[in-house]
Amino acid sequence: MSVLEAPARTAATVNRYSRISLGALWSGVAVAALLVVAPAFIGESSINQLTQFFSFLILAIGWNVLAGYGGMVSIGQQAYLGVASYAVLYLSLHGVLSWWAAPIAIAFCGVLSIPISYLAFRLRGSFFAIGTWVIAEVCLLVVAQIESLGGGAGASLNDLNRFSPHTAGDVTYWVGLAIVIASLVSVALLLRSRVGLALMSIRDDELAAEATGVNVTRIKRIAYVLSATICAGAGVLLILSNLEVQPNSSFSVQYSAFMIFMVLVGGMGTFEGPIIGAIVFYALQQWLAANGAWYLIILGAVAIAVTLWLPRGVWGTVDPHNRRSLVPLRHRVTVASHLESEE
Amino acid sequence: MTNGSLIPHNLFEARNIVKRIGTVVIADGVDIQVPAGSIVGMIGPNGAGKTTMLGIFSGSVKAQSGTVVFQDQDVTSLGTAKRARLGIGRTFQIPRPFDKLTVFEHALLAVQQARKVSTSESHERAILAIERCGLIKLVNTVGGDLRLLDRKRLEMARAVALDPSLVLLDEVAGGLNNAEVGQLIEIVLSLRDEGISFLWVEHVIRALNATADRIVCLSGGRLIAEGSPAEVLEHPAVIESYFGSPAFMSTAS
Amino acid sequence: MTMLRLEGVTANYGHLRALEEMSLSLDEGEILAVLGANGAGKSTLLSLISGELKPSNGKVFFNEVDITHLDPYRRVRQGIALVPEGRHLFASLTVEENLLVGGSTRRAGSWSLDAVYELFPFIKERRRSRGGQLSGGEQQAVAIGRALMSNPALLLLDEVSLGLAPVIVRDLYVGLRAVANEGTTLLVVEQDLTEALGVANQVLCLLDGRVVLTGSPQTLSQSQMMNAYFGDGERARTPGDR
Amino acid sequence: MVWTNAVVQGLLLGGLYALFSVGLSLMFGVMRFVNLAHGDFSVLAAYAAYVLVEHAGGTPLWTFAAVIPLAAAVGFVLQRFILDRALAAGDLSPLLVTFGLSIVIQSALQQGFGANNLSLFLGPLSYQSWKITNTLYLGRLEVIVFVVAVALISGLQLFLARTQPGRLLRATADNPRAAALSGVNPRRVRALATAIALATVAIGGLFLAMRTSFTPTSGSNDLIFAFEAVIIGGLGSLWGTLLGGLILGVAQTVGSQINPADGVLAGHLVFLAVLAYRPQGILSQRSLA
Repeated sequence: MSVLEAPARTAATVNRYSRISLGALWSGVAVAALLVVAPAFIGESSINQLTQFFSFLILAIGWNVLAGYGGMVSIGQQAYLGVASYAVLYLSLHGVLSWWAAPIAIAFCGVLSIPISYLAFRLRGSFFAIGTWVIAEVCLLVVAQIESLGGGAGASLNDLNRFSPHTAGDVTYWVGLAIVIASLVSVALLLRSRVGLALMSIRDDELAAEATGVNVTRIKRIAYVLSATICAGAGVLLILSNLEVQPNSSFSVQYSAFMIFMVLVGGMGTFEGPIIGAIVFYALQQWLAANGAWYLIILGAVAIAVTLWLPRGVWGTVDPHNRRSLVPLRHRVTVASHLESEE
Repeated sequence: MTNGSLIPHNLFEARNIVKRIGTVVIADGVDIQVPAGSIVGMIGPNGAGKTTMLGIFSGSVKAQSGTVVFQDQDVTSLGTAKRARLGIGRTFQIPRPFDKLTVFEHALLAVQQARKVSTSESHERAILAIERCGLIKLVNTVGGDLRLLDRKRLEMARAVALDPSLVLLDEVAGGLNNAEVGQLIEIVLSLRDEGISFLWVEHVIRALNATADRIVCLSGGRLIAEGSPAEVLEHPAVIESYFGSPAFMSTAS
Repeated sequence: MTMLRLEGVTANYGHLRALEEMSLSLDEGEILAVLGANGAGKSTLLSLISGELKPSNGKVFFNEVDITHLDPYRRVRQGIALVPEGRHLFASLTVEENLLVGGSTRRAGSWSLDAVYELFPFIKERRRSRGGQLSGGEQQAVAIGRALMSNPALLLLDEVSLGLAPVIVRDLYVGLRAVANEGTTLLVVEQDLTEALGVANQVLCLLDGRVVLTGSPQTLSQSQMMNAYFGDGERARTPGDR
Repeated sequence: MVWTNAVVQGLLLGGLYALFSVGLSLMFGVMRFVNLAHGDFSVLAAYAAYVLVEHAGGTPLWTFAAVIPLAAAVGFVLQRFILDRALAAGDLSPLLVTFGLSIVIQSALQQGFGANNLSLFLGPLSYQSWKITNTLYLGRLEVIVFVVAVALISGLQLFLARTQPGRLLRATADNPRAAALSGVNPRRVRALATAIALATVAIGGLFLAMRTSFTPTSGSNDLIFAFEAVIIGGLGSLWGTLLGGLILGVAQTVGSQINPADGVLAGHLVFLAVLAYRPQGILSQRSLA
């Protein structure tokens, strides 16, 4: 008989939902429901702005999975963003309605990221960061040579023209909302699962995780693939809302800057961080957009300042030990008190 | 544990381990056996390479040559994680808790890596491991908030939660006071009684004195003594390896 | 004259309390051997004096100047040099380059390349070899030489004999005696008691972060030191009485 | 014969790439992180030279005298006030901070100068060439740049190998703890490494601006090429870096020969191939110099 099959002396129950997380969960459901019906109440331009916001939010969620939980700083996730945009274009040119092309494009990026991970995982730390960037550049240069997809000049997505701009905007909005929800839910489910616990252990101490039996490379690969898949969601949403693609902008390293900014400001390695970061980023962008490059200067400066003086970001500072998590990721154990006193 | 008349079954065996780091010889043909159900202590002067040896046994360090056998299976080429899942737990000399995970989550992680069981059973197993290591009151505390003794207990709980047959202990008694060492000894003995074997590297001699069935002394890449705690600690070669040449023993007294 | 003084120093390594309320004073020209088992706090003590570790409480004085918060490289310039455990040579630099780096502080004194080569003649032949290619004994000699190049007033030595053959240890200690004869104050952390006690004129035993025994090698008995090393009387207990 | 020409032009270009790389690998050796704003500093230097020539006139050649010390000073200050702090803040911090710095520099240049292509024009020297055979011409400027770049790398190699500051740099790269225990001021060594890195990359930036052109965002490519040269050549050896630069340069020009749009891509592919088959680089050594 092994140690762990002996009868327990302690009666304990494990609860995963705290009052905060249950409240947050229901508020989340309520917000989602409101957002679903929002097009009936608010104007077209607001809807388009929300779609724009969704694409940034998705990027932040995707980058956080990789860097925040997996400890891998990539500056090449725009590879999946660009490939996903172009996959939608390709499918639409071959008769698939763009909205239906979205899930296919996202899945394609997820699969593509598996072989790429074998190459990228040969590098660590700083080298991984630039290595992923080079891979993104290769994707850019290859895509720019495919004449049927518009080459270096880019192309327009025309198959949604047969719908009214209003309808197209609303459907794209819903697609974006679906991707946001799917991303958040998949990250939450991942983090609640065995893989998620292993991922958080790697985040805290890779060596100790390995000694506890965690297959570190496999778990990191899962994080990488999920991150790629989510970033692809942002790429899909960008082409659906902009209705055009151009290699230099679809594969722009600037998206990495945005991702890093949002996650750093919100709080790396927290579930809530990317959401807060995306809101801050979007607000900054709205506020400063008229000032041209100034907004990027401020963005960079804030990123530097946050790294140096607020390294845990907003949420990490509010909740340094991840105790008040808004999502039910944690395990709360209640020990029967009369038995506990025997210890 | 008595070495009765039957040949004891070896749970773990390291054969002819050779390891050099640069010009330093850690092991030059070392053999170590851990019989099932026993506690084997490993001592040796500072810098003898005991922690490196534990690394070779747990899979985090590659030896130049030699074979590591666990439960009659050659595990030499397997990595740390694989060996952990097979049932070799280890603790770290300087505790390495997961700062943001609770004690329960530490144990749960190990349970989940070791085998696939239902959610409720995995929770029970995690609680058991925590209970066995005397951490139940801190079950919801995150690793980053624990004191040293509790960190050491957490190291043990994390290893025990793997449901291991063998646990490699690296100086768990170091830095603890007498009473705390006493508590630790009790934990180890009760785990041994429940079927876990230990290979224990330790400088706190009294901990090994109270627990070990057998002690080996590693020095200069070789096992210079092997036997019961009393035999090994009185062994002239051991005393020399700790205190220099025996000349000191005669002149200073 | 007191050269080094620790006043009620407490130090922690992470969550581990490594030294507790420790006081110590060392006079110029003294040779102090610090004994104790692993984890007793010997290396912590050296880190505190070399400046790599800052105490959570208490003060460190050198020549009656408070150096508690001085960085290690500044202490070298003040005349405190540490030969770290495990030698830590610059692996890709040659023996001579290792020594020259040690001499970068340009403190005044009698040590030079030639003087070091004279002290340890066997490393002179290897002066063009890289640090990573040396044997353990040669590395240790270079590490001591590198520290001497800064012309220290106080030389700290951490486990000089570790992993070395007795004959090499003897050679190294011959050199260290010569260093001491030049008037350099030595603080030796060592487990080879024969050599350490042969050179020391003061002994200090640490157990669990506290000083448990002090005296001169002549006045302390073997059993006193053994008890101080392993903890009070524990070693005498026979196994099996669990 | 076109292939010979491509290879020779690639070698000339590669010497320049190697000059971009040495600072990157020097900083990595001492501080174990890759400065993601490395390329942007080369562009910043080019703009500084451009402004100087606009205001003071003359040939851009004289601006070396002003820009090199300026870049070294910027490196010193950058290290003291930003990077040292980032190094103390955690493993990922230097990476994130230098990426933020990269965005700031690129955007500030964009704000100040617009997105136009600029160049440092050297007059006839820019287009004169030596004729070797009927199909092989060597641009005078290209040759001069190559020779100077290789001379600078050799000089830096000598500096690291033979001088006391060079030794202290290598000692710190080898074992920072032992260096501090030998009385070496780690902050000063780090500042020296960054000052040298920025000075060399500034020289590279000026040369590149004389050979071709620059924009506010061209630093990204400079960084990637520098990084690729370091990885291809193998970390830790300046000669390896030079070899890596030459291989990258040749890959790019030969690639362009196959298809004019494929030059950069060919360089990336060589890099990825090295990564896949020989991730430690072609000449790899554990130490600096």
